[in-house]
Amino acid sequence: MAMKPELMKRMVKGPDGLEFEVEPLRDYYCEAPPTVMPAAYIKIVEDLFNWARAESIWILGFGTGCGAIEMRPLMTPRFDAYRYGVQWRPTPRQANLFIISGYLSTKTLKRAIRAYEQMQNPKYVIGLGSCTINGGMYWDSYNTIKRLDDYLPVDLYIAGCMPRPEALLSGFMDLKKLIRAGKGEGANKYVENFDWYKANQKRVIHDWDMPDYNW
Amino acid sequence: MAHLAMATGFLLILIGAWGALTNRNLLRMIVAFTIADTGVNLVIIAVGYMRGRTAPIIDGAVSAADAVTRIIDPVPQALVLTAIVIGVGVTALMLAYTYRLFEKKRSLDIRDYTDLKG
Amino acid sequence: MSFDWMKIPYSLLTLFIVVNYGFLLNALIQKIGARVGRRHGIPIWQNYVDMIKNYGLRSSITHGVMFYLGPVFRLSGGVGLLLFVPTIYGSYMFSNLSFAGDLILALYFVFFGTLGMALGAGESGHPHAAIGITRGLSQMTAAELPFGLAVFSVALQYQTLSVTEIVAAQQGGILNWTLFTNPLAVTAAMLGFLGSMMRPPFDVVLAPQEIPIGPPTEYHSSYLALMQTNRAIFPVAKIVIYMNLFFGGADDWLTFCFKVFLIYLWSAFVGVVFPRFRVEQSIRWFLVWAVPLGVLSIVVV
Amino acid sequence: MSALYIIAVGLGSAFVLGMLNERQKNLGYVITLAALTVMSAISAQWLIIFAATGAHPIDIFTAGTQPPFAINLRMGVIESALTLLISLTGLLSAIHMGNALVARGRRAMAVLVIAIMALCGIVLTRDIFNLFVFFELIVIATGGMVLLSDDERAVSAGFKYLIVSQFISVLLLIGIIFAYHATGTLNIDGMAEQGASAFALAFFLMFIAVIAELKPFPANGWALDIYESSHPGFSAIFSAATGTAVLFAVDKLLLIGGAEWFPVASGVGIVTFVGANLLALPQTNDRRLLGYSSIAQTGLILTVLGQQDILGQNYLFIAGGLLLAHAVAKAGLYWLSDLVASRQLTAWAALKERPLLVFAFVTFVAMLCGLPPFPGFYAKWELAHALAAEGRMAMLALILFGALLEAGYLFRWFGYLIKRESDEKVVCSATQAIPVFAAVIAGWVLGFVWGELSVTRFGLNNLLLTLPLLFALSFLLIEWAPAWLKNTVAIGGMVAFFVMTYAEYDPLRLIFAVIFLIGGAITLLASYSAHGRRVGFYPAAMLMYAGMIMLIRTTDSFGFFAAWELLTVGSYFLILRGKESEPHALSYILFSLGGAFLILAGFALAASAVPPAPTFSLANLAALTAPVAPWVFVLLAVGFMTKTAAIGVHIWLPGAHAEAETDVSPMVSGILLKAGLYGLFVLLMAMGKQQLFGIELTHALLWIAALTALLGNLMAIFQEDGKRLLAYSSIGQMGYAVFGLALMNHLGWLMALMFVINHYIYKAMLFLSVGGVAKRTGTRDMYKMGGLITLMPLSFIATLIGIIAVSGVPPLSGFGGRWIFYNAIMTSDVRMPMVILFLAGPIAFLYLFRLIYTIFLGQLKDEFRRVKEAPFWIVLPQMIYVALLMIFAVFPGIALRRVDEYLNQFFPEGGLGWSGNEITSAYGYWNPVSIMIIICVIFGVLLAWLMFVDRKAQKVKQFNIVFSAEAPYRPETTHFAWNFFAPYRKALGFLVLPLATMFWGTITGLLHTGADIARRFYTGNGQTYAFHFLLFVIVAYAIRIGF
Repeated sequence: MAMKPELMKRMVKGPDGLEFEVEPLRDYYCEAPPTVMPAAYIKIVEDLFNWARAESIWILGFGTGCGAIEMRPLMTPRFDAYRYGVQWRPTPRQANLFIISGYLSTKTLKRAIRAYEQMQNPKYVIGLGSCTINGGMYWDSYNTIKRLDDYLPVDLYIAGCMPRPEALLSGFMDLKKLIRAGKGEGANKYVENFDWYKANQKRVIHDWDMPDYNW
Repeated sequence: MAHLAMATGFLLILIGAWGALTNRNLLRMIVAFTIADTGVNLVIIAVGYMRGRTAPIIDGAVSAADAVTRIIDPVPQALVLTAIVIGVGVTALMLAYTYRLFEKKRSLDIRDYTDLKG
Repeated sequence: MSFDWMKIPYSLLTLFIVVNYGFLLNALIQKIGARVGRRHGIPIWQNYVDMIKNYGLRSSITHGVMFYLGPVFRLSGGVGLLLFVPTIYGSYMFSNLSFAGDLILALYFVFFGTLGMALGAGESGHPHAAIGITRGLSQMTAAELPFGLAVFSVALQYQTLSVTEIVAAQQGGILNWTLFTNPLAVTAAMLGFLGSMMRPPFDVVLAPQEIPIGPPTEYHSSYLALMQTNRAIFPVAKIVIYMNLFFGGADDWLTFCFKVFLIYLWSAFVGVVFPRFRVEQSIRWFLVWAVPLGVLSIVVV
Repeated sequence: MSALYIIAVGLGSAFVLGMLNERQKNLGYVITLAALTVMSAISAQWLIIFAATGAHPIDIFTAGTQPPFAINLRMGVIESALTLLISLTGLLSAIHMGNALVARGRRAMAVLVIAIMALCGIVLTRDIFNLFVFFELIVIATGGMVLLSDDERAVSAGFKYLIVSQFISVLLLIGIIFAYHATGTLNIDGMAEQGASAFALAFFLMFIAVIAELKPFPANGWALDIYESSHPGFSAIFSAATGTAVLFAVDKLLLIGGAEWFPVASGVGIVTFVGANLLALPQTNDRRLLGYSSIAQTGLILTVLGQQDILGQNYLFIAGGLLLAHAVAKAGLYWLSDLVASRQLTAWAALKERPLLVFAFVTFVAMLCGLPPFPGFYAKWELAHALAAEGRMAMLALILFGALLEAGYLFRWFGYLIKRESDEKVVCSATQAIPVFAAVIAGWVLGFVWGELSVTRFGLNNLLLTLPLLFALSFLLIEWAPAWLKNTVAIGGMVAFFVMTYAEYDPLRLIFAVIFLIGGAITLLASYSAHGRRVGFYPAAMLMYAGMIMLIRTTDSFGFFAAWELLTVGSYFLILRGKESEPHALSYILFSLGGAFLILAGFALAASAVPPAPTFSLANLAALTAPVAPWVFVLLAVGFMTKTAAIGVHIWLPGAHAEAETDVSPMVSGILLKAGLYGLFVLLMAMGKQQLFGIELTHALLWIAALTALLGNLMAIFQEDGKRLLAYSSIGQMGYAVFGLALMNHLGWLMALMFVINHYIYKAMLFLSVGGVAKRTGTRDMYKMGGLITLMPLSFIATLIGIIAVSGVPPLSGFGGRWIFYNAIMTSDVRMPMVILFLAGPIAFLYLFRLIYTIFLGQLKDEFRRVKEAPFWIVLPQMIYVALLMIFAVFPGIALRRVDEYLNQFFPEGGLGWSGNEITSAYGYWNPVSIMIIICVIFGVLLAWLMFVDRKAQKVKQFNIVFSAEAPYRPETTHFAWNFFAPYRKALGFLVLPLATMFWGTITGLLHTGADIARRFYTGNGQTYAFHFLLFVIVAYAIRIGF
């Protein structure tokens, strides 16, 4: 396992002259494991929340592959996804929907995992384009992942190479239905199968240099 | 006569001063100072001199009673004696100094003794 | 000290009205902006949904005590600002808690939320948050200046610092408004107003892609919900001050809504037309264009 | 015993010594000491007789005849004092030079005795030729004594001296003989009766020759070489005793010359004083520096001699005070210099391990600078008043300028002593210690005597009898005690003094008294965190507090000025204790002394305009009228503003406050700055509005204050050093306070007072908390810190409360200040400066946020992961301040209500109304209690709501941030802190160009360059020096004719 030098354990001297050990992965990062977040106790509240979640989809402004280019037209007058309560947020903390827009190289996967884990529960993943389903034209690439589902809990795929913005809009509509039906539980699924996901992730990411869960 | 002495005195003073300021040699400077001292002494004597009077020695020739009208002013003469003594003292001290300086650096040039400055 | 306990429900009523109006107004302004771009934009109720959604998020993290308190400071600032100023002129019911202090209290309480928010964002440890704050604070020093000068000018004009009395002095016809009696001050203040609304050309503070929305970059879930609430209240509360000082105040809620909307629209109008300034550019802009007007208004009044 | 015995004993013992066997060295030494003791005893006996009985001087007729037929000596109170001074200096120097004398043998001892005898002779004789003889004796004796030195260069120095002496004696002799020729007498009094106009040229020659013996600038190169190279014991005599005797000789000659020669003496004196002090600036050799200083001091006294036409009967008090202070201090310093092995000024650092020697040094420096409670202080005071009374302001200005230069190099030297490192050991034998400490004791005794004299003559105050000062000085006696004990005594003393006196203050002064005494005591709590004995801290701190409390208790200008100097000096010592504070402490003391001199000049000018009274009451300032009044106002205001660090004279503050120790910074910032404000209060209370050249001076003050506020704040935001940031912030805050004062209305003053209180509380608190952090982290650079909130939570709370208060955000007390400010400016008729102040306000947020963010928030660095909360004793006062701040925020009326009423006597209009908890003005209203409750309720409700909806928040660590889906590299690169306000620098950075620093830097640079150029004329060549002398004579004559 290749560890970056800045993440290695080291001895540090404090201002009072005493030396002590700093282990960045332990000291800089929260090591708590993620937990399953139960739905609201009262059903009607949860329904309200699900309705709100469906009508307020905040997309993480993060493009992974060539499909990212298809998201931009959604903001334009022609498609205007804002009409449907779909908006873009620049930070994963505030986003609910992560669109993996096309092929995902293993290098990008690490960033995608980090960004996904930094989003708040409940959160949704859309796989955009064939590459996220089976690798698409990169089916035999040494450097991309083939099945997004193995690494992140995908709620919805939008097939095509590339799918047009209309397909995306339609995908959003489908996602809304899923959410409203209370089926958008990818985040909890991720936690429940945490070990499996992590094993899959670590299998392809050889320079794993972050805590298991990026809070 | 008195004016001549006085003029000579001042001339000597100026010569002495000129010599002390222009000669670099310590011994020559000392000589210049003695010349100037002599000039000063001459001036003092000249100031005290009064035409037609005699030396201020009260003896048979001049009685104490008429001393006031007959003798010249004795004070400058007394002063000159003191001045000469002092002049000799200072000259001796300067010579002693010159000896010490020469011992140290084997030089009599005043320009060689400028360690202290500013 | 005798305290009229009815003030509390009255104030809550004001708060309720303003929150709702603010949510709708924000959406409306956003829609207007979208229409300029020939889009439909968000639904008018979108902000409600967003807020419910954010409350509905199940998980949240905290970076520490100040991080936790930041949104509380922020919203307290907004609520306080609203309640320290009488909303409806001549109405005891909607004079809120203005007995606690005059105009100066409101002016300085503006910073309560700003400061708390800055501290909370600071504790997140995110450099972008800090960068955003430095930009915001830097810009604020210049943008508040013309407003401060205008306030001073108006206070001098009416010889009072009480908001109620300033509004009272403007009654009796539109020509009695400060807008017409002291146009220089109003112009200066309205230029300064642009800087405090976080809209283009003065929105480099948030710069969504450069420093992912700056200070609140780490905020989410219920924190964000609180801050959204504040985003509904705060602009309105601030505009209320402008309205009271410069535009004759409001006798009833209808006038209120109308005036607030128009004042808000001014910043939206400028915002959709102009591109973004960098911080030093906006500072210079305020100092060159707005401040001299403010100074002039003080000298002239 | 007759005074003649002084001469007789001197001559006799010299003869006896001459007859001794070469090997009877010890016997010779005993004889020497005995002779000098007898001479001292005779002088002392006469001094006591004259001082006790006030008898007239006694004439001693040598040949039993009246003058002019014989030489007569005169012994009076002055003569006895001077001969005592001379012979005591000789005795102590003999003790000091014991080894050298014994080694050189009887001849050297004889020369010493002769020298002292001759010096006494100069003082005693009334015969002009006798004077010449004694002069020549001194020349010869000096020539001999110079050889005592181990320094080989002394020989050449002695020779140069002899060369010039020859010229001098020629001039003197010619002058004497022609004077005699003209008057027919050699008796000084006889000549004086006839007046010098008949023989002006002759008199000029005599006069200039005697003055030349004072080594006037610039004809003094030879003397400096002597000072530098001869044995310090002799240098002490050369400086203290010779200078004294020659000055008295000049005085006698002035008796002949009469008033028309006074300007010559003054002119030569003042040129010498300023010139020699200027030349002393670039010196690095201690003894040469002392030489320049000696020359300068004699120049000053010569100036005083030249001013005797206006000094009247005070002339002796002034000249004597200056002379004694100079002689005692200079002799002491020369003796002290023998303990230091090498001759660099910096080598004096070796002394710092010896507190007693440091104390001696401080005593001497304070005497030379004319600081209270030494004689020079009283003399300076009276001199300034006398000069001002006669309108000689140019002379006063030159004297003060020279004094400032002198303070500059002396305090720089003291800084070296305290702050530099030296590995040399100081060996102090009893024979070396006795003279030094004799001088120290003499210095303090003289201080007391002059204090008493000042009481009887002028109705001033003997500072050494004032309780606060005695209390401060008493800490010198308990320096052996551990710090905690001294701290307890200090706190106890301050609180007790407050309890004793609090009923005596009016409400305004009560606020200052509370801050100075109780506030000081709270600040001192932090000092419990110090360990060991902390030598030097308590006398300095208590001196400062003593000065401050004396400042507000005094009613006359003298007490005020004395207190001002005391607090300045005390705080200087305190500031100097910081690690890197040497240059900053120096600039502090120079600006402060400069300011103090302006105050002195102002008081002197003011006193000149009112009918003569024993003391000048501060209240009399109100009686002044134009044209004097505005100038007094300017002088005093600028003087006070050096202390409040108004823009332009602010450059001392940041360094001084930042480099000071952790518990000192709050004292000098939170408390000391208020002294300047108090001064301005007093000034404005008495004088009100003044106009100069049509300019309303309070308006000028408004502009200065507003610029100070703006630029102070602006500079604060660009600081990387936390304490510097706070220091610049103080500049800005003082700007606000001065602004309030300058508004000249009821609320303006109330606002200033509000700032006084607030600034004390939050700045002391902030300095303590930042200081505590700096103590724990070992750095003051804020960008090196970060994320300390969890490790130092209490310090964080203090800082948080502090910055909210400073920024003026409700509900904390800073808001009260802002509210009053707005109400105050409503009534002001000037509006433009407010614009600047409006800009300054929000800028405060920038530096405050930077302060708290870069230190406590953001990313925690590796090396600070284990730092602990600041020590208990540093945190405790902070928590007290937090409580005070809260109380004052909610109930400002506690402090302000009475003051508000008090201010009615100055401004009946525009007070506040206090009904219940509500505070009303003519324009608005404000209810601090309601505000606090409302904000707390809103905040509490919302917090409760958030805690309910967000009850499950996961606490994460510092790198759990969204970093564009990347991982941050290291905390150092992730903590955004350095150059925090870069865009602001781009926009407004041009405003913070260090113009003031450049200005003062250029001035000091020019002074040094000038001095360096002048130094080149001191070539070291004896002939050149002789030429200098002749040139000096010619130029002096030319100027004299030109009159």
